[in-house]
Amino acid sequence: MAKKQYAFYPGCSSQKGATASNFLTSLDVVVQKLDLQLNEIPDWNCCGASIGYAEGGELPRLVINARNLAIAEKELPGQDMVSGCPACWLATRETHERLAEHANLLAETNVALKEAGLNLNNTVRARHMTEVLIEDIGWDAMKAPVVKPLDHLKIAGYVGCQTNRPFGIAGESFENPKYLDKMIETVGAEAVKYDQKVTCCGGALAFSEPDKSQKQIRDIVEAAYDGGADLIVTPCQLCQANVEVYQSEINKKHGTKLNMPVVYYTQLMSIAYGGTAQQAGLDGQVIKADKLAAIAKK
Amino acid sequence: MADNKFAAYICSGCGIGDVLNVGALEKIAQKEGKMAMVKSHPFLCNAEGVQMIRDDVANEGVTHLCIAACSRRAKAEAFSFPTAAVARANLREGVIWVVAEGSDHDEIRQEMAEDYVRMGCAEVKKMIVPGGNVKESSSKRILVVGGGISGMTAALAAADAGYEVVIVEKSAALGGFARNLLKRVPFSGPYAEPQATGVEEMAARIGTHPRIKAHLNSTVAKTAGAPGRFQISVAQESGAVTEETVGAVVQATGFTTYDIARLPELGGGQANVVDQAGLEAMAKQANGGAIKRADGKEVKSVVFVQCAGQRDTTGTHLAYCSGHCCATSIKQAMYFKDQNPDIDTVVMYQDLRVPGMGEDFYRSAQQKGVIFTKGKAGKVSGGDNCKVEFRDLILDEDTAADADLVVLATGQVPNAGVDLDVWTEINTKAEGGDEAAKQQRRDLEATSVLKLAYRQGPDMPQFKYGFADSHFICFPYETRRTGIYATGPVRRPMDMLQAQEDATGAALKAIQAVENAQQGRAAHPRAWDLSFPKARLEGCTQCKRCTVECPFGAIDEDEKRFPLFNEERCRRCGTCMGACPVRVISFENYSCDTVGSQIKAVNVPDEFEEKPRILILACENDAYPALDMAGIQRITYSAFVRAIPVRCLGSVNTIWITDALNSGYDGVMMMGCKKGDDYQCHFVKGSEMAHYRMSKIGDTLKQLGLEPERVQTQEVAITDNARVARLINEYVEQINEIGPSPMKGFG
Amino acid sequence: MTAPIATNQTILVVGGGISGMTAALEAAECGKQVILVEKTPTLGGRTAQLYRYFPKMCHPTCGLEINLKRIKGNPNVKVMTMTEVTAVAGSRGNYAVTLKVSPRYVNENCTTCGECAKAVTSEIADAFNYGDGKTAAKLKAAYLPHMMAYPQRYVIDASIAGTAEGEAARAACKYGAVDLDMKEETSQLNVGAVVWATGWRPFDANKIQPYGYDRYPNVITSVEFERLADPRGPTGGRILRPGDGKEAKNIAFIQCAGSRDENYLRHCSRICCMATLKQTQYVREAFGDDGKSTVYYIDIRAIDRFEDFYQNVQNDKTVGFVKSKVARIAENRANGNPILHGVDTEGYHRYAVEHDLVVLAVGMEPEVTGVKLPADIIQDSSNFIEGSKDGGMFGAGAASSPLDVNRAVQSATAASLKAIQVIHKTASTEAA
Amino acid sequence: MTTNANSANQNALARYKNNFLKEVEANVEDGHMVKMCMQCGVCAGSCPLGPAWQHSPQKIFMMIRAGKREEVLGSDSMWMCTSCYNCIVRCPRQLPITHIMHGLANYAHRLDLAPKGQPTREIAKLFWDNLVKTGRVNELKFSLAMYFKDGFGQGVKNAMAMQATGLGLLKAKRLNPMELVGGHKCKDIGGFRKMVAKAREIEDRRRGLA
Repeated sequence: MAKKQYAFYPGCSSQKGATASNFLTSLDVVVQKLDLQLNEIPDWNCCGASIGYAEGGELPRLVINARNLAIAEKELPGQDMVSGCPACWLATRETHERLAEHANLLAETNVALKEAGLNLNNTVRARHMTEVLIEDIGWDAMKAPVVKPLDHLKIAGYVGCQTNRPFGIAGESFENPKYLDKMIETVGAEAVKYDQKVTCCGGALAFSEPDKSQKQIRDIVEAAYDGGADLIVTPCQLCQANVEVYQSEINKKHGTKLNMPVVYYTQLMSIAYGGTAQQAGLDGQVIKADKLAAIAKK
Repeated sequence: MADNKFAAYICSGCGIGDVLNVGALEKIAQKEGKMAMVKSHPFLCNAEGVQMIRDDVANEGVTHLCIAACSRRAKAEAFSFPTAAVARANLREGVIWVVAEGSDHDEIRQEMAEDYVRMGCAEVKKMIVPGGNVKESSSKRILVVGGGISGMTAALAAADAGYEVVIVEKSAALGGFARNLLKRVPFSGPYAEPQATGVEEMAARIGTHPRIKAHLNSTVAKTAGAPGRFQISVAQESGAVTEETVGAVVQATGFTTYDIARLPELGGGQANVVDQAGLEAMAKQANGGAIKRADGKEVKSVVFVQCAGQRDTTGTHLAYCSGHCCATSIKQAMYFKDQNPDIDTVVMYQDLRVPGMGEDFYRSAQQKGVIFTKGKAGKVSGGDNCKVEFRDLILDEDTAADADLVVLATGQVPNAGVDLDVWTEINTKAEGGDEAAKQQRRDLEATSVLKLAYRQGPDMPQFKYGFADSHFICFPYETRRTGIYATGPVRRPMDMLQAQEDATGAALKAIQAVENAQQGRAAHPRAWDLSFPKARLEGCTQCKRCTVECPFGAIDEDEKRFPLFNEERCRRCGTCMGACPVRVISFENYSCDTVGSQIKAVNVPDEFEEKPRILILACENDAYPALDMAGIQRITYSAFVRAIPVRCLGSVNTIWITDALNSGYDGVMMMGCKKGDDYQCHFVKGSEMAHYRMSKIGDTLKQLGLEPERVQTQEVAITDNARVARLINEYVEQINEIGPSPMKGFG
Repeated sequence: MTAPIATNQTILVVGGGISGMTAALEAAECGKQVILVEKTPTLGGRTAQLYRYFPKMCHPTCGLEINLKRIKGNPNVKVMTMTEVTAVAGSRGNYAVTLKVSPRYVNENCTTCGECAKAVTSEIADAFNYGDGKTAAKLKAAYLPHMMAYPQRYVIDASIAGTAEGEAARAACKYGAVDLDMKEETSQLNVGAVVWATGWRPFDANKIQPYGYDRYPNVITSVEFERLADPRGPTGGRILRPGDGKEAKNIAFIQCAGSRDENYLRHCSRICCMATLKQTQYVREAFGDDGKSTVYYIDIRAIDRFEDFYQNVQNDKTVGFVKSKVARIAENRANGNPILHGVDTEGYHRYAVEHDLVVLAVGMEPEVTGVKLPADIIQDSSNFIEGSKDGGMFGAGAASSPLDVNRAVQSATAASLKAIQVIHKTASTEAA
Repeated sequence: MTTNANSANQNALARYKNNFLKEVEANVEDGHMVKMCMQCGVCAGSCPLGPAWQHSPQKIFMMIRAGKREEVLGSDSMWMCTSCYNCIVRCPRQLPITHIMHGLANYAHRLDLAPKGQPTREIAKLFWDNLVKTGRVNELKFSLAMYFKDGFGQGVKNAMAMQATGLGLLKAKRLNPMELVGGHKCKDIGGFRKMVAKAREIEDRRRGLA
């Protein structure tokens, strides 16, 4: 049957040699096994992320996102835009909805887009990769390719903010979304109960307010330990980087012994689907996910 | 009518036959109960059992039935025989379900059952089926006092249901307070904009309504009579007096705004500080244009101070909240915003109270740019530039707001006429011949609204804060003056929407009152009761207790100072019967005899048997059901008690107590409703009266050489099924300690 | 059972709660013919499930006793329980109503002796005690809905109707009251006016995710708390928390749980503030000075003369007030205590407080289960009944607006007269 | 910039007199919703960085209504927003609080009334400039810029402090030294910049910031 086609928006952090590059790596296996085709949006640009607002203001932020939508609309007609990065997804979807709501903003946006020789009819739907997996692929199809169920792995599903709020996955609650736990179970692992599932990691302020953001991280990781987790899994690039790489900092400052691997759901899937540690981008872990790697070797 | 024929029917179902000797019960009914016919049945309440009784009534001329089976609260429909007098001996909930199981209780259980059979037979012998008293001529017209929104609503509601209505309005036009409003708070979706008051339309409909007659510039000069036959003197401003005969009265005399002059600290009396009524006048004058102050200056900024002189804890101003003021201020703020969005409008509140769909109205005001500030106003100064000094409770700072105009949201003060507590005090002095008091009474009565020619005073009794409200949550129209219903803000602070709903309900109650009056039926809570107190005046000592103690003002005094009973005002509680020291007052089916004979029917063992007997007189609405439900839950209590349901503890005549003690009972327990401010007695003072009367019985007890503990009065709620059993057992313990009554054997 | 005779002079009242009983009785006591239908096996509705009333702290069952006595004694009211209105045709003054009557499997022979219940072992959720919620109260599948149930008659739950247990119940009844052959029946009625007193239901607390009613056992609803405080309730009136059965002495009351919230109910449910103030006094009744109640609120809406009740509660040193909509509830895993997180907006103080138990003052929304409103009915944005286009049908009580009992009864009395007006008009036009 | 900011500030003051709420409604993203707040405080309690707030969102809304212009625009509270959107999803009046906070921060920043040296403010600016330069965010350049924003000496300290982290990422091939030369960027960077400039121009004109 024909592959499902999507206009793919990787986002800055997923680029080669960037903090979330291992997400992109691990995505390949998943894409193959699930028969998806991701067509990268030509010459895409940054979404402005969470802190673009201060200097960027409203319209410029809408416009840069509109550019990606406009290109997708033109070059990859009829395809939903899908992004692996919640920030990219949120910014794009927000733009899509805002412009759909306010004709005047759409008009102004197009005046600006014209400068880049583009125009937007705003017909492209912006979606998150998890959305696509759950809604277009479905749980059974996601389970089918599992050849190495992640038995005995205890995993804390960390949803965080932006895949969850303000849009979230249809039918999920903001306070206690269950889809990530379900993904964990789908690949044969156990989802641990802990109470920081949707706590903000403070990623947006990682640089400017390190102490405040690191307090958030510490709460999250310690709760995962309390829940008996071997590792944390997340659908969010910013969360992944933030929660993983600052653990050493926290240990230094507070004498804690945090050493909790943080991986992407796609990494779990690619291992469960029989991918190698390399294919799953596990070499990209700052804190090694050995238990996961071990399963890959089996 | 044929002679009386008495029959007893004993049911052996529901386990009665298993634990009681029904044969023995039959003999008791026959020999001691003197029943002409005694039958037992394994399943008396089923079709066949009931048919058996019906046949006996129809074919055997049975007129009086003692049904010894379950509680009077059970199978009421099955055991209803309208033409016959019926007594229920409660063998199930009253005996087998509450006496501990096991053979060692067989004897006392059987004795208890036999007593209840004796009591049932004794009671029914004294009962007469109330004949009722249908009137040939009884007025079904309804008087509405007050022509405001509430009054007009009540009038139209009753007239549209086919009843003739007479309106008495003191001013020159209908409409009342609402007539002076530009618009009203929305009362239908989408609850976003002020709506037209509709006052003109209502007034117009009334003007042309074939069944409504309106007296303008008129007041009520006198209200005499009773439901179905009220004689109303309507006094015109001109001095002319018209007489109207009506069947019921709706009092819709509304409210007066709290005088802002009493709020100097909030700028009351100063220039450019007005109350909500004042603002309505300004808005009406502006008529959609810019709202101008007295000095002609266009208002560019306005502050609404909520709860002005309301929710006051110092005792200086109104302690209550008037309910409508938050929405009213929102509406008035919209007057400004809708005319010119640039006008600064601030509503300063402590708790914004816009219940239900009012929340939409609140949102709508915010949409329009009305600013809501949670703050407590300290000092308001009027003048050219008004200033409101206040505590901002959110920003946690003392600050001030300048404005061209300040609106004080003051409260509603009911126009309820004379406070009967004050009147009674003066009246007692006056009756004692105090001339000054007589003058005071005249002055006071001049302020009366209804000018009732009632022994108990000229107006409706007032509830909290001078409102003529009902005390009952389940029954907002349970009035203390039968056939007279207060409605609208005279009854309780309220907005127009509630007032209209309330007035429609009041109209229904008035309709009910005229229908009941004509049929000789009691009003709520003993709805449709046909019994009615008869007094043997030849025995009356004119002690006035009945007239004074009647909670409903049903009894006047005739010119010979004898009690004059007004059947249509009577609520059949029996308080008069309980009050009468010479026992000349009785109902056909409830009298000193019906209860007294039961008390005497009980077989009281002598002191050597160590079987005390304790009489329980239980309020039929709360305590008796509680006893019943103890049974339903199979909670056991002592088999030494004998319970008799009474209409109200207020109907308990002390003779019953003395009779009981004289005939050797060891104790008497009275169970009634909660008394005090939050009293739960539906006959107002019954429980309180009983407590009072029993406090007086101490002397009698002394004369008999009895301990005061032998008479106990308890407050029992309907939920007390477990507690009531505990109370009984504790009391039995107490009595056992005191020892048997010395009166035994003398009875 | 078959439907009673009815004509266009008959008033149909739908719903047997206090509003429905009132609407029916007030009309009946005016001499009108009334049919009162109730979908459950008993009259009484939700007020019968309350322990006490504000502000008098008296008992709803006291009024229920009076109303039941009125109904037993009034030949003008015909009561049909376990009956739902499935369709309404026709128009003002002349409606054709279709009723669905579900089998009770117990006939009028029942004496409430209780032998059938003894013969049955399987249990069902005790609806009267909100057994499908946190109280988890159960009762036998052959049951009397509650002590003051009317008609005073047992019910055999459909779940055991065709089973051996059903047979056992039948065999246990000496009076031939258990009739397992009863079938669902449909019947037609002709009436002149309809009063919809279909009442309210507590807002589904599961939807208020930040408060974790679905996750934390010691977070319950205000209606469940009524049953905990009631001596006739599942705990015999002891305030024991569902999590571990421990006494809950330190209780948080969260106002506007669902109400005044565009994510849930856009309206204010009016009664919740007063209900909570009342419930703080249950805590005092149970624990005296050892109890502690904390009320988290946006505005305290103690309207009109209820204000003094509020003032009295404010003077009760066991009761505290925090002007704050609680942001979220977490749980102390160690002791099962809910932890409330939020900010006191009066002066901006942040809190994270533990309580033994949290009571959510859930809002009122119109009851919809078993209620099929005709298209002619006009509803507001929260689906409360405003009236009908043809002016022959009326909302009464909490079906028409979130009201306390006192105002619900007012509303029902008013609706009753409006129905009488319709009857009157029909009669007079027919006469003419 | 500062002179522009100043004149813009003066214009605003003149234009809205002392009606700060109006000013916010006209110039701040979703500012028209500020008036709909009912002071329940759920936003204040929902913010993960709440304890760090000088003023909670609901309090800021009240301050706006009370006309406390300098206090609001000078507050660093808005700069604490992590864009977690907890407040938005819980607000019973459905105020887009996150957007309003972003909008306020942006407006304060553009009028140069925001706290000087507010770290998030500075980093946000660096981030945006970095973005506009290449069309994509160059993480290494961005981080280096970050470390050296307070001057060379401090920069080295910062860099050293974060060394472990940096090395970790380096080892994990998630930080690419090659980024310093070339690296990711949009091909049509010219068009991109023109587009962004245009958007800004339109918005500034609308807000009287031009």
